[in-house]
Amino acid sequence: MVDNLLSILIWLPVAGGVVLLAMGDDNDAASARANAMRWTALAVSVLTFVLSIGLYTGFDNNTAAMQFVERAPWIDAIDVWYYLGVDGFSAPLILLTTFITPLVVIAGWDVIKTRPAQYFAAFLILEGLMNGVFAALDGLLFYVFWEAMLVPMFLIIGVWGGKRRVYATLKFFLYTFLGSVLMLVAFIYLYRLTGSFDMAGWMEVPVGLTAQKLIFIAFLLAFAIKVPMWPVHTWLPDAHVEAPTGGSVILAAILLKMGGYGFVRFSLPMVPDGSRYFAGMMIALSLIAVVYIGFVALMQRDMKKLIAYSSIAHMGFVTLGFFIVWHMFGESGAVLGVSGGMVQMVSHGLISGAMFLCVGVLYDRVHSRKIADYGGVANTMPVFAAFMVLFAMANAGLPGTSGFVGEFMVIIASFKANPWFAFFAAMTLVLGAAYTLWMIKRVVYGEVANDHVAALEDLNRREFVVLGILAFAVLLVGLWPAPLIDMMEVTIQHLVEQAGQTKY
Amino acid sequence: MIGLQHYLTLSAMLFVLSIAGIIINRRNLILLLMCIELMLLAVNFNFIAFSRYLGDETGQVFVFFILTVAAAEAAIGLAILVVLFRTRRSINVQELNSLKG
Amino acid sequence: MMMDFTQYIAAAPEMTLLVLICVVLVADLFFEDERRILTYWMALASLGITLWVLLATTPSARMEVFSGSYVSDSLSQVLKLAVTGFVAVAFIYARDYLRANDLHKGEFYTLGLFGLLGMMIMASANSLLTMYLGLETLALSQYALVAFDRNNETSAESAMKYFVLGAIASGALLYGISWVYGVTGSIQFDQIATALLKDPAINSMPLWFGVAFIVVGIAFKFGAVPFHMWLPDVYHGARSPVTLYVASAPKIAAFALTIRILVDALGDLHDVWSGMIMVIAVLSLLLGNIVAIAQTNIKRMLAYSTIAHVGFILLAVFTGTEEGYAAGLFYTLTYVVAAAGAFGMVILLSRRGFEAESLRDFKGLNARSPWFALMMMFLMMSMAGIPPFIGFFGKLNAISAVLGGGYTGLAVLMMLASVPGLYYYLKVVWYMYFEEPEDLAVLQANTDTRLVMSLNGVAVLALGIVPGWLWALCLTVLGGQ
Amino acid sequence: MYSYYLTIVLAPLFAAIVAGLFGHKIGRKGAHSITIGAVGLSCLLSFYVLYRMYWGGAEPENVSAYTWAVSDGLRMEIGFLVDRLTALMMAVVTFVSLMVHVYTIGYMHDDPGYQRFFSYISLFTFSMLMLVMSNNFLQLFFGWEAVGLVSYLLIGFWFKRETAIFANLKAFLVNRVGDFGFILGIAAVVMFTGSLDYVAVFGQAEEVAAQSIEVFPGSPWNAMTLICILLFIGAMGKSAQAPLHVWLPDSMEGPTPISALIHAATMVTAGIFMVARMSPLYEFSTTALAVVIVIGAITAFFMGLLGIVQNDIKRVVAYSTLSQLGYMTVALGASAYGAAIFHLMTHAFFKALLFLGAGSVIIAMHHEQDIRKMGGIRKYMPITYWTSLIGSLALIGFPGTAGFFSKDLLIEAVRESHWHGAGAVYWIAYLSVLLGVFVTALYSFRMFFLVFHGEERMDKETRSHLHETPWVVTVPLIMLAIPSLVIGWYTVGPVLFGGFFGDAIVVDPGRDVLAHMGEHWHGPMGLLTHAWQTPVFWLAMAGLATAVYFYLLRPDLPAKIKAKVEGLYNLLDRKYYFDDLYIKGFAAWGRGIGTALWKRGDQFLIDGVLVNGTANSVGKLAGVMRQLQSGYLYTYAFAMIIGLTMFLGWLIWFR
Repeated sequence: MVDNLLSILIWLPVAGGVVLLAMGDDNDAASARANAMRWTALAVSVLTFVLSIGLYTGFDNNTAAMQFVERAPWIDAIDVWYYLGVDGFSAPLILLTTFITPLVVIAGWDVIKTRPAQYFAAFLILEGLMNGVFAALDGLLFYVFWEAMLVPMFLIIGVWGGKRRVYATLKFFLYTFLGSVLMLVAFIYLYRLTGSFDMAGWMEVPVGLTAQKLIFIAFLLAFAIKVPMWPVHTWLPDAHVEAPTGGSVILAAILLKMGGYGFVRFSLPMVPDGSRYFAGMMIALSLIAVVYIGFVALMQRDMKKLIAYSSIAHMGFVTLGFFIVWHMFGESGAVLGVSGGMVQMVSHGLISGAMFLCVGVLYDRVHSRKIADYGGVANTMPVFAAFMVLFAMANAGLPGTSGFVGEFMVIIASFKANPWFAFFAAMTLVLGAAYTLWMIKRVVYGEVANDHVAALEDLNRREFVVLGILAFAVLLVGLWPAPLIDMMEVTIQHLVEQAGQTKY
Repeated sequence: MIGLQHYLTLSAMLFVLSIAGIIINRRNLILLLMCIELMLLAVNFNFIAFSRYLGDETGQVFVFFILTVAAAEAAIGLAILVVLFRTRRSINVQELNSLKG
Repeated sequence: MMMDFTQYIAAAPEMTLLVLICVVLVADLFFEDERRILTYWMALASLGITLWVLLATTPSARMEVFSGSYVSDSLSQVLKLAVTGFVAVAFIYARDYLRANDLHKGEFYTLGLFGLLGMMIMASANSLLTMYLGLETLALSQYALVAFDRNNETSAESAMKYFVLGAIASGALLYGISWVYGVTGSIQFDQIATALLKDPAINSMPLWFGVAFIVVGIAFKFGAVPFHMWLPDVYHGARSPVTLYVASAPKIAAFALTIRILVDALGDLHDVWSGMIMVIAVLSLLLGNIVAIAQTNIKRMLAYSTIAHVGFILLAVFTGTEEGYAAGLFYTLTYVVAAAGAFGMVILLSRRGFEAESLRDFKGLNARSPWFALMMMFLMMSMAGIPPFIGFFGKLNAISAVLGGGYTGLAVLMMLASVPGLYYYLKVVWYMYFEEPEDLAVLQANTDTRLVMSLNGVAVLALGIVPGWLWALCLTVLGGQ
Repeated sequence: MYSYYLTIVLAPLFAAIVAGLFGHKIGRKGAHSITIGAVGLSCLLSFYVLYRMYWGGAEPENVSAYTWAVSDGLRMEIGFLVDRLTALMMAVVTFVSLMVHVYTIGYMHDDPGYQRFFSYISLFTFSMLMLVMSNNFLQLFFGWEAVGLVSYLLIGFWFKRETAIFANLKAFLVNRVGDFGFILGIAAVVMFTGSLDYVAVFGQAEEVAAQSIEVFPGSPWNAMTLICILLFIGAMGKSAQAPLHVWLPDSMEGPTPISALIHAATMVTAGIFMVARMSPLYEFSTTALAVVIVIGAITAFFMGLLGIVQNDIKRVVAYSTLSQLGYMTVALGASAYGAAIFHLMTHAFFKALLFLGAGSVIIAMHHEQDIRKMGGIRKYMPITYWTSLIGSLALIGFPGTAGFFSKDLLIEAVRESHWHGAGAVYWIAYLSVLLGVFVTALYSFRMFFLVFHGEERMDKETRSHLHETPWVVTVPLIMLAIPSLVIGWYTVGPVLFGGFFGDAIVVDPGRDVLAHMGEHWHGPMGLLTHAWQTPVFWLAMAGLATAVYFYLLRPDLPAKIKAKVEGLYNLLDRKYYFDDLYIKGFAAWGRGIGTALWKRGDQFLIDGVLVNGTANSVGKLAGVMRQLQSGYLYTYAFAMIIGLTMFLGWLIWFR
C-alpha cells in the first residue's frame, strides 16, 4: 500500500504532461521523437492506471469513512488544506478516469498529426486534474481542480476540434464557468460559516433553510450544467460534435460525471433541506431530460450529436436516481436509487466513450460524422460493425451490458417513489432503442451506400484493442456489477442518512 | 461684513466656472489649460479662507505648494501642447478624437 | 530643537532614490546615443540600491516623522517594495523595444524613476500635503512619459487627454482636501481622525462634501467608472513600455492613496464614502467587462479589463473591514503581476516599426513560440480568475471579504460579471492556440527579457500554488493599524 | 443437478462465442459442429432433467448461480428454478433448436454469413434457456431482452436488405414497448414485495393482493392487478398480442430457420410461459385475467383472418402463429395455464415443422416466397409435402394429431370457464376461438393447396431445378413431424389432467377449469371418439372444405370474391391499418415531436434566444457602450462631472 497513492494519481499524469510539453512538438508523425512522445504518454497513463488498481484492492467496502486520506496544510491564512481521500463515490470514478485515459491516448495514437506533444500533454494533465476533482476533500482544493480542468479541455476542443470548434469550445468554457462561479460564492459562504474549507465540516454545519435553498441553487447551476441537465444542456452537443474523438470520450466519460458527483458530494449532504425542497423540480428536470432529449436525439443527423443527446438522456437517470431519495426516506429504495445513479455514471462513462470512439473510427476514415454519408458499413467493416452494434445495444440499455444496470435500479427505485416517475423514465427503453438503433440501421446496415463506405478498411489492431477493452468492461459491469455496487453501498447508505437529516 | 461663506461661495463659483469652461470649450486647448489654472485658483481661495478662519497657517503653506506644482503642471501641459501641435498641426479640441471606443 | 536624524532614516529610500535620480540625470547627459544602455544599467542599479536601502531601513515599528507628515510602517514598506520591483520590471521589458524603435532616451528612465519617487512618497504619506506632492510627482512624470515619443500623434493626443483630465482630478482632489482641512482644521491623517473622534459634530455635510471630491481624485487615479475615460485612450495611445509602466506600479500607488486617505484619515466616515465607492466599483465591474468584449486592440482591451479589476479592488475596500483592505491589496498586487506580464508580452511581440497592438497579432503564437504562448495563457487565465493561477485567489479573497460584510448580492454580481470577462481573455488564448499564424517570424528577445517574461508567467502559477504567504502578509500589514 | 443446469445453459453460449469470434478460424464445418454438439448436449441433458422430474420424481430445484448485485437489501441474483414447467420448456426449446440447427446446414448452405448464423442461433438457445430457467425477475428480464436482441440480429441477418433492417428495427422497438410495461411490472413487484425472487414474491402474493395503489389520484387500483397487467404488456410485446403484434409478420424477413425457431416455436411463446410462470400472481387478479383473455381473443380471431389474404408463404404461417398465440393467451386468461402450455408445446413442434417445410419449399424455389408463383410442388418434393400436410393437419386440430388434443381441450377449457361465473368476456373469448378454428383451417389449407397442388405457376427455370431438399433439411422435418403427430396422444392425459405441473402452476381451486374438466376425462381415446360431436371438429372441416372448394375446385372464385368485397379485402390486406397507424401515426408523430423539440426548443428557444441571445446582447451592449468613449475630451470631463454630481446627489438625498 502506498501512502500517498492519491497524490501520485494526481501528480504523476500532470508531471507526465509537463515532460511531454518540455519534449516539444514534432509535426512529423512518423519521426522518432513523435513516437517517443506517444510511448511516453501511453506509459504514463498506463502506469497511472496500474497504480490506481491499488485503489480498488486496498479499498475497504465496509466503511463510509474517507480512505487513502492525505492531509497537509496548504493556505494557513484561510485554513485551506491539501486534503485528499476517497470513498465509495469517488473511488470508482477515479478508476474510471484512469481506465479511460490510456484508451484515449491509444485512440489518438497516429490520428493526431499536429502538435501531438501538446495533445497528449493536455490529456495527461486533464487526467491528473480530474483525479484531483474526485479526490479533493477540501472545498477550495476541489474548486481549484474543478476549474483548472476546464483549461486543457478548452484547448483540446479548440486546437484539435472540427470546423466550429471555436464557437463550441468557448461555449463550453463560458457555460461551465458561469455555472461554477456561483458555486464559488456558495463555497465561500460555507467557509465563512465554518471557518474552514473542510468539506466534512460543511456537511455538519447547520445552515438556515433560506440559505440552504440559495446554496442549493448555486450548486445546482454548477452541477446541472456539468451533468448537463435540461435546459442547460445545449453546450454539450456542440462541444461533442466539435471535439476530437479523444476529447469527446473524456468529456462524455468523465467530465459529465463531475456534475453527478457534485450532487452526491455537495448538494445532498451539505444542504439536505434545500435539496429536499427542490427535489420535485430536479426529478421533473431529470424526466424531461429523459423524454424530451430522447425525442431530440431521434432526429439528429450527426452521429456525435446523437450520442451527445443520448448522453444527456442517460444522465437524466443519474439525477433521477439521486433525487428520489426523499420519496422513500426511511424505507428501502432510497439507496437503490442513488446506487443506480452511480452505476449509471460509471456505465455511461464506458458506453458513451466507446460510442464516441466508434464514431471516431469512422470519422478518421471518411471525415464525416453525418449519418447520411454512411450506410452498409457492416459490409466493409464487419468487426467494427459488431462492436458498434454491441455498444449501441449497451446504449439502449440491454441487460447483460452495463447500460442496463443503472437504468434498471433507478427505474425500480423510482417506481417506488412514484409510479409515474418510473413511467417516464422507462420511456427510455423505447426512445433509447429508437434513436440508437435507427442510427445503427442507417449507418451500419443496408447496402454499401457510397464509394467512401466501399473503400473502408476494417479496424486496425490499435482500434481493435481499444474497443475490445471497452467491450470487455461494458460486459463485465453488465454481467457482474456486484463489485462496483459493493464498493459504493456503505457510502451511499451514509449519504442517505445525511440527506435525511434536518440541518436548520 | 464679508465672511467665510462668501469666500467659499466665490471659490465654489470659480470652481464650477472652470469646469464649465472645460466642458463647454470645444475649440482651443490653451483655454483648457487656463481653466485648469482657474480651478487651482479656486482651491487656493478655499485654503486661504479656511486658513484665515481657523487661524492656522497650514492652509497657506499648502497654497504655496499648490502654486509651485501648478507652475510645473502648466509647464508640462504646454510642453505636451507643443508636441501635439508639432505632430497634428492643430490644437483644436474637437479634432482630438483619434483615440476612442 | 535638536535635529533628530532617526527621522531621516524613515525617508532614507526616497532620499537615496532622489540622489541617484540626479546622478542618472546628469550622467545621461554625457552618454552618447549608442552608449545609452549605460543609463539603463544605471537606472536598474539605482533601483537595486533603493531596494537595498528599503530593506535595510525596515522599521521595527510604525514611525511618524517630519512632524507627522511622513510615515513608515509595514504597509508603506510592502508597497514601496512592490512599486520598486514593478518599475524595474517595466524597465527591463522596455529596453529592447525602445532600442528597436529609436526611442532609447535617458528620459524614459529618469521620468520612470521620478514617478517611482512619487509613488514611494504616496506610500509613506501621512498628510494630505505629502500625499498631494507624491501624487503630482507621479502624475507629472506620467504625463511626460506618455508624451515621450515626440513624433507620435496618438501618444501626444493621449498625453493631452491624460493631462487635462488628470489636472481636473487633482483639482477636485485638492478642492476636497481644502474642505476637509477647513472642517477638521488639519491635514495630517491621524489628526483628522482624532478630530473626528473628538468632535462628532463636524461629521456633517461640509466634510462629506469634501470627501466626495476626494473620492473623485482617488477614483480617477484608479480609473473607476465614470472617471475611467482617460484610461483606454492612454493605454492605447502611449507606447507599449509606457503603457506597461502606467498600468503596473501606479495602481499600487493608487491603492496607497485610497488606504491612507479613506482609511487612515477618514476611516470613521466609512458609511459616507462606502456608498460612493460601491457605486463606482459596480459600474466599473460592469462597464469594464462588457466594453472589453468589443475591443480589437489588445492594449485597449486590457485597459477595459483593468477597469473591471479596479471594480474588484474597490469592492474589497468598500467593505470597510481589515480583511477587505487586505483583499484589496492582495488583488492589486496580484493583478499588477499579471498586467505587467500581459503588456510585457505586447512589447515582446512588437518589433521595429511594428506595434503588436491588435489582438490579431497574437494569432498562432503557439506555433511561433509555444513557451510564450503558454506564459500568455497563464497570464490571461490569471486575470480571468481561473485557478490555480494567482488571480483566482485575488477574486476569492475579495469575494470572501464582500460576503463577510454580508453583501451576498454584490458577491454574486462580482462573480457573474467575470463571465463576460472570461470571454475576452479566452479570445486571446483562442487567437494564440486555435488560429494559424499570419506571421511566422520567430520571436526575438534578449535573455533578460525572456527570463523576466518567463518568471512573470511562472509567477502567476507559482503564486497561485503557494498564495498563503502573500495573503498572510497583506493581512498583517493592513491588520496592524 | 446444478452442474447439469449450468452445462445446459452454458454449452450453447460457449458454442456461440466460439462460432462468433473464431468463425473464420474454425470454418463452416467447425462452426456447425460445435454449435450442434453444444445444443445437442443441452437437449440431451434437458431431456434427462425432464425425465428425472417426471419419472424420477425429482423435486423442483431452486439454486442460485451467483449474486449479480446486492443493493439496499435487494438481492439481485442469477439462478435457476427448475421444476416441471421449466423442464418441459427446456426440452421443447432445446429439441426444436437442435432440429433447426441441423436444418440450417442445408438452408444456409450458400450463405456467406454461415458461422455468424450458427453463432446467433446458439446464442438464442442460451438466452431462451436463461429465460425459462430463471428463478427471479432480473434474470427473466435478461433472457427476455436477450432473446429480443438475437431476434433483432437474426431478422436483420441479411442486413443488406432494406426490408430486413426495417423489420428488425420495428421488431425491437415494438418489443421494447412491451418491455416498457414489463420493467414497470417488475418495478411494481419490487415495490410491493421487496424482492425479485420468484419464491419470495409468490409467497407474498396474498398480501400484495390486499394492497392498493393510487396511480391516478383518487382511484385506487389493486396492486396485483397493476403488477399483472404491466407484466402482461411485456408478454404482449414478446408474444405478439394485438396491438403489439405488428412486428411478427415483418420478422419473416429473417432466414426461415429462425422464423421456425424464434418467431414460431420458442421466443414468441415466452410471454405465454411467463404468464403461466406467474400464475400464483395472476390468480389473485381476475381483472388482469379478463384483460388477458380479451387481448388473446382479439388476437386469435382477427390475426387469423389476415392469414387468408397473405401471399407470402412465410407470412401466412406467421399470421397463423399470431392466431395460435392468441389461443394460448385466451387459455391463460381462462386460468387454464396447463392447456396454454400444452398448446405451446404441440404448437412448437407443428409450427416449427410448418416453417421448416415452408423453408424447404423456399430452398427448392430458389428463395421465392410468393405462393401465387408456386403450385403442384407435391410431386417434386414428397417428403416436404407429407410433413407439411402433417403440420397443417396438426394446426387445424385434425383429430388424432397433436394439435387436436391441445386445441380441442383448450377451446373446451375456455367454454367451461364460464362455470365459475365469469362475465361476458368469456363468451366473447369462446366465440372468438371457435370461429378461429374455421379461419385457421381455411388459411392453412389455402396455402397448402396453393403450394402443393393445382397448376404449376412457377417459371420454367425454377421448375427445371425443382427437387427434394437434402437430408439435413428433410431429417428435421421428419423428426418434427413425428411429435406433431403423436405427442398429443401420449402427453395429453398427464400434462393436462395428471397434475404434471405440480406446484409450478397455481390455480385458484374455485376457478380451476382443467380440474373441473378432469372429472370427465376418459383418456385420449375418449376424446378422439367424441371429436365428431364437437363444434370444433365441424368448423375445422368446414374450413378445410371451403379451402378445397376455392383453391382446388374453383380457383377462379377467390379473385371474384375479392373484387366484390374490396373494402373488407383492403382492411385485411392493410392489416387493419395497424402499420399505418404506427408508422405514419406514432413513428411520424415521434419524429415530428423530435424535430419540433430540437429545432424550436433546443435550437431556437434555449440556444438561440437564451444562450446565444444573451451572448449576442452582451456583445451588442458592448458595441453600444463603447460609443460612450467618444474620444472627445469634453465628453470625458463631462463624465467625470456626472460622477461627481452623482456623489453629491447621493450625499444630499440619500444620506
